[in-house]
Amino acid sequence: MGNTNHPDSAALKSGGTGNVAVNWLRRNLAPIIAVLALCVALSITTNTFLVSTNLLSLLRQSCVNVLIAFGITCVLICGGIDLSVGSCAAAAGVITVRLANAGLPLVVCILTALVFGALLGLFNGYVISHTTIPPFIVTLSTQIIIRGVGYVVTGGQPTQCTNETFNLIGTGDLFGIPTPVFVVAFVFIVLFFIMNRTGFGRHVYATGGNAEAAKYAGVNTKSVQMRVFMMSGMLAALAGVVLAARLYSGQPSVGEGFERDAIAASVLGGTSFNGGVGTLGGTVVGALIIGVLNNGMNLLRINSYWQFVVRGCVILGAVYIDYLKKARTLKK
Amino acid sequence: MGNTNHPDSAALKSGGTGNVAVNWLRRNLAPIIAVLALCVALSITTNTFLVSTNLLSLLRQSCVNVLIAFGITCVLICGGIDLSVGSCAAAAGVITVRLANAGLPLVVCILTALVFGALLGLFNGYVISHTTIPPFIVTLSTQIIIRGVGYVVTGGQPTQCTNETFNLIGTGDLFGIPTPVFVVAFVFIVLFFIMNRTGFGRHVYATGGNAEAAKYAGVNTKSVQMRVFMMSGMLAALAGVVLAARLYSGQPSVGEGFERDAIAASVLGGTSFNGGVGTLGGTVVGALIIGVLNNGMNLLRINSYWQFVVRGCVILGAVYIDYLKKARTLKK
Amino acid sequence: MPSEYTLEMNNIFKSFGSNKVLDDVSISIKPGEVRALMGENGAGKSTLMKILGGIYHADQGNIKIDGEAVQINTVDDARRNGISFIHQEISNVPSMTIAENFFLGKEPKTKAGLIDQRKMHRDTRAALDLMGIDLPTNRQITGLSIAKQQMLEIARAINENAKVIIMDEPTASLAKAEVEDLFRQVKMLKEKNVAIIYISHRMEETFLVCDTVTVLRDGKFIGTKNTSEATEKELISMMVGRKFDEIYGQERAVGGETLMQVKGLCSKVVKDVTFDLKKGEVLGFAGLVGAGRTETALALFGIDKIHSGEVWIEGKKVSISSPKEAIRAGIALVPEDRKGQGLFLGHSIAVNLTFQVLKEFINNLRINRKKEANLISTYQNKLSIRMASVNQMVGELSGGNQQKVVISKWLASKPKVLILDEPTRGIDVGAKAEIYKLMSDLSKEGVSIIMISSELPEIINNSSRIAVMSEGRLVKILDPDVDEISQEIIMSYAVEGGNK
Amino acid sequence: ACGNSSTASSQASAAGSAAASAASGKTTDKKALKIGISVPNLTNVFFVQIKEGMQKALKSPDDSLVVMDSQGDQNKQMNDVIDLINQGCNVIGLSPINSDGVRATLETCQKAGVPVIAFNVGVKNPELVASTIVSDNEASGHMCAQALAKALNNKGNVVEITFSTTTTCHARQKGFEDEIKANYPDIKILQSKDVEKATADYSQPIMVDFINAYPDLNGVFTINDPTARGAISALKEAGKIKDVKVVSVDGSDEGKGFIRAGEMVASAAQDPSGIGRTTVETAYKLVAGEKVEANVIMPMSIIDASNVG
Ligand SMILES: Nc1ncnc2c1ncn2[C@@H]1O[C@H](COP(=O)(O)OP(=O)(O)OP(=O)(O)O)[C@@H](O)[C@H]1O
Ligand SMILES: Nc1ncnc2c1ncn2[C@@H]1O[C@H](COP(=O)(O)OP(=O)(O)OP(=O)(O)O)[C@@H](O)[C@H]1O
Ligand SMILES: [Mg+2]
Ligand SMILES: [Mg+2]
Repeated sequence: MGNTNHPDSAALKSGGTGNVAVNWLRRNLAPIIAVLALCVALSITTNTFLVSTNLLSLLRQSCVNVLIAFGITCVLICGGIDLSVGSCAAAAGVITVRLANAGLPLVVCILTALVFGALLGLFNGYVISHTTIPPFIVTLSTQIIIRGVGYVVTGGQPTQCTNETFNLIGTGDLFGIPTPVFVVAFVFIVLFFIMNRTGFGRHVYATGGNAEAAKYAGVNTKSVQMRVFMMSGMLAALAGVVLAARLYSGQPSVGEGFERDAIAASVLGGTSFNGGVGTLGGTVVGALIIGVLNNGMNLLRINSYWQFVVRGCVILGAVYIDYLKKARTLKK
Repeated sequence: MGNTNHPDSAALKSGGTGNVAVNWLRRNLAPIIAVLALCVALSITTNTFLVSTNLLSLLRQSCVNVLIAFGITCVLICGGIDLSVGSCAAAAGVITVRLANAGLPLVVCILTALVFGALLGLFNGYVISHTTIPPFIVTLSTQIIIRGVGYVVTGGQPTQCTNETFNLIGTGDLFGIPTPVFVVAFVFIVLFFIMNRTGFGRHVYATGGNAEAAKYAGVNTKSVQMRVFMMSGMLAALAGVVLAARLYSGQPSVGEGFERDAIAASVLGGTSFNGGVGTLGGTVVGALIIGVLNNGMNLLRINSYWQFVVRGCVILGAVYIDYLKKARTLKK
Repeated sequence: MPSEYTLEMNNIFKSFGSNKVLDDVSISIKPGEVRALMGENGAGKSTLMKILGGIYHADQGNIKIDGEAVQINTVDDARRNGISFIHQEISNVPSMTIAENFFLGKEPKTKAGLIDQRKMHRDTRAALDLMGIDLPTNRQITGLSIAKQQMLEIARAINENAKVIIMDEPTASLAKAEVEDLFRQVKMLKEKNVAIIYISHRMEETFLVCDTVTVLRDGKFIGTKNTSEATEKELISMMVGRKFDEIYGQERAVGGETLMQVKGLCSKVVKDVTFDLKKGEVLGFAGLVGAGRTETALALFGIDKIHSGEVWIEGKKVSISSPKEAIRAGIALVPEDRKGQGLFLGHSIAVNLTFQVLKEFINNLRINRKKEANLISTYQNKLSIRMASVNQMVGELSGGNQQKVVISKWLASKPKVLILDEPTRGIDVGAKAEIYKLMSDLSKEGVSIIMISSELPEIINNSSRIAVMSEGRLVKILDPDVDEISQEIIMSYAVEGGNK
Repeated sequence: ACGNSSTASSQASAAGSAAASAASGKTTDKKALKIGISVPNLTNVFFVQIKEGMQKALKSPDDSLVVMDSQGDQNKQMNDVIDLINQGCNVIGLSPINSDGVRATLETCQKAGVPVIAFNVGVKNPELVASTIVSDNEASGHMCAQALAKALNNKGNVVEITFSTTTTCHARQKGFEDEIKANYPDIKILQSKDVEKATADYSQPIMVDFINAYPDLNGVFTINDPTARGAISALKEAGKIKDVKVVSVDGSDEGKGFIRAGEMVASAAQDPSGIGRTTVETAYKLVAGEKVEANVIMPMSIIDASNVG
């Protein structure tokens, strides 16, 4: 079902021919047009959309989803799926806040949370790569387990953060730009190099594209899978840290359904469910579609019930248009 | 990732060798032992488990999940996934109750709900079979859309059912056995024959096992996919009817996460995520594991936070044991 | 200690579970030697090579390169020791570019530790040019024909500057022209003192390019011979373990009255194909790779859309827009990709065998087990499929036996027209002979066969008439009663047809 | 208390009347109390406090309290209650997820001869329960409206963050809107929006959008303390925490924290530990065979800077 490698969507056409950016633009035309069209429509229909504060907070809003979606994108490219990101984010937030309240230096708190995410991801990746249990089941299980552990440890209660510096990570500004945007930009650059300019990155694409061939070419596919799930765990943990900073507290109950939004962002941005295909830039665009859509519907005062309907239709519609475009290229 | 055809799990070993039931038992040994072990442990540690009222209510409780899991099993066997079942069940419950309150004969109400489920499934199946959009995305979108439509139509509020006969479908007993159990038994028999004793059933297995080969064998794989999703939609709708009857009301907000429990039941019962492999009997066993586990944890008074942890561990553990068993058979 | 051998593999043992696949096998190869490795399907050839390539580990035994014992635990170890591998199954990542596939697992790095894109593309370009492959290095693999992909794999392996190159059935999906390209490369490598291990089921290739030949049977070493001293018959009897007369022993089928007429068939690739098929004949389809033979079959079988043209069977016009309709019209297709298109690998032989005739024993929600068992045993015996039981998974069978299962599956549906697309690809001599025999028997029973094959001897020896295709057109039908037939003549039509 | 709970009826209308008659401790406990409790959502602070209130009210080590969390799932609540009966609880206390849907469960309890106390949320069929101990959610909405109006000097623009598919929350919203409409003509409700989940991570983005959509915003009503957390975070982030007044329902420790920090005007407090205590006390009476009050309305109070302590 739905097994095709879209010939024009490989993220890998770098090198050799001219402009990488142009290629990327061409490949992601559909989502980019979608997000621009949404923006134009909202700028016309509302006078509150095209306002710098609104746009900036839209960016800030999207950051948590983008961070998680980066991890999901890498996992999807590698042929997997990760449903544990929401629980991981919640747990990481709790960890950071508790440590920060205990007076530890912020760097230590955040690193500890990241290590937690990495270990969770490592566990997922280890089980997935060393058995034939599908990633869906493994990460669904860890999702439930980590959620439970979070509740057990906290007694279900949020922890208010008393460290004001920490909160700035989520709520602060730098040169008028929200801090989380810098976090995302930094992560994007690092990941971009990892995915596009290192052997490991190529191996992720290869493992997702054809694991057998990758193995025959000497790629240690198990290690690649483990490292990708580790990345996803770490990114989810980072998202949890940013979220906790925005909420001024570590909350064990947040993050439910985060994987859903992140998957939607990845897929809207052209990442394939069959592995081997996807770009981080596309994911940013996908997350922006979701962000602009939610923001716009609120500004347009669309009834909350109808928002569900619109959101579902937009996801399906966008993916369908992308499919049509690819089907046409295929025919040519 | 996790791409293997477990050699001993094909559901199609009919023909040639003797006893189908024995074969089935052998294939599903791990989950059957799991459920029996759980039962024995609970009978020893509590004096409330092995009591007919408890066992009967355990059965009644599992029925909704089993019905949905039947649909999910068929969809998984066909190589797909269906996330829209929860919303579908909620909407079907609302439809039935509203029609029943309007004074229509019960049969008409229920049939209307089933037709609704079938149409939703048909839509899912149509899009999935005629495009390359992954089932995950299509059914995620319809999940959101139908949930929204349900809220819009009902204003988000439940509708109390005034038809007492209808409520009996969920809460009644027949010869001391809960009515929903009869519904499940009836559905099981019908589905068992469809999946094992018709060409269509074999085509479902074939489509999930190797869609390309099925196409080359003259199977209209698109039609098979559409019909399977239709079945899943109808079964979810039926589950929604039973649930509404148990709750004496049609509620637009029920059913979130139903797909998760149903997938867990299917997978615990040996259905493969890669398609082509699975049995309805296994799914019943899988759903019983989940039912007994939840019941048992309640009887053992396990803290609700810890219940998450235990549930996640049991799912992962059971799937892991199954994997070990299969890996061993493979080696032999 | 310098050794006269580039490669020595000594006393290799390997079992998968209780299945002993290699049993004390030793081979040694000198620099510049081309060694053929022959044996029936499942003899253990690929397994032996995968041990050398670092994909499997031997249970026992040692490997020496240039006289020095080496440990090969990973693909990387193999590569470092100068071993490169063309796998039997095409193994590339379709969503990645040619250059990226070329350097997968050995990406060149810049000083900063990032991938050196420029070097990657430059080197790939050079390697492609050497093989005469005219494709941009940043093109994705997706959409390339199997033959092209195979050529790329060959270029990739050759490019590694290896001491030992393993070629596991490199020509299975190549036609003559490409095979010649490959042989030229083999000669060049030989001059550079590279040792080559060459696995093929095509006997004439063995004699053409190999210096020596080692035969394996059931995982045991049977013997090594110089090709100059060996005969075909000798090798075959070494492989099958008994005297073997002739592969092409069958008398040629002669057609009767016209059964099927194809008039002006056009599809996305096929242009204006017209031919008649007689009852009980074997119509061979020859042509270069990409000539459109498979596409003709796909159009006739309703998988590719027919844009225009008519198909008549037994004087009646039939419309074919889906495989179902083709099957109803009496057409069966044994596809070229056995595993991908022909079989449900995760299901039992029984299920596969009976798939086309479910109606005969499943009706009204009842399965007639007796009838089912009868059907299964009929075809089990008819084709002498070697298996543990009918409940064995098809995926566990050797290639030849898998092919027999596919053919049986279709025979059960009692077709009037049986299309066989590359029916003997990757199949050992014994199984080949059995399939030829089967074709002959079927045509005697009145089944008309269309056989698509890239092996010219197979075409020439089994066909009643030979249709030659070139660039989507059917350029000539050669009739032995009228025309002279030889490999050269067929090739000239296959090539010239395209020049018109 | 709105986590994932839902009720249709709020039969008691008078706010803050009729405190439960303090249970007389003089009952002669021949039989140990084994009370089974089913709550909709133990990850909501409110229910955790109810549970703690119940634990404190237990009198003897022989008495036991079994609490089950139905995680917002009507179906699971029914299953849980049946499990409680099956393990021999002699009183069931439940906070229905849905007042209609719980009837089947109540009938099962009746058949099994186990008396039921409905707490926090009433049931549609009060004849099936021995006692109903509720606080008035609509009243809490009224209180919030009054508190907000006072903070805004009876004038301004407000928005609501709601969860209308859940009926307790629906009642609060209704109370709030009714009060504003009836008594504060100068306060305008600009927009209300449902959260997908009644947690901070889902309410925050909505508040952010409200802030941008309505630069002249003066107040916000949120249906529980966790959603208030999201709104407050958004306001702090935008630097508007001083300009926009927040009111909420629950009066949980989290909410009290906000009030102390000056981030929230008021939270309409139900008395969770009081509800818990009263429930257990009623249960003791039932076990002892004493008469219990059919309807207990727990006092609601508004917590603000003056009384947060
Ligand atoms: N991964 C594996 N697990 C179990 N059995 C295997 C595996 N790989 C190969 N075998 C078995 O080992 C035997 C030898 O297989 P191998 O692929 O080496 O044969 P071959 O000589 O290359 O045959 P062919 O000509 O068909 O390629 C076969 O019986 C095969 O079924
Ligand atoms: N899926 C496809 N999409 C587009 N073009 C295709 C596809 N498959 C095949 N082609 C093109 O169709 C033409 C004929 O294909 P094909 O290689 O199947 O011919 P053939 O004569 O059967 O050769 P072979 O020896 O490989 O079977 C080629 O030009 C090929 O590139
Ligand atoms: Mg081989
Ligand atoms: Mg072909």
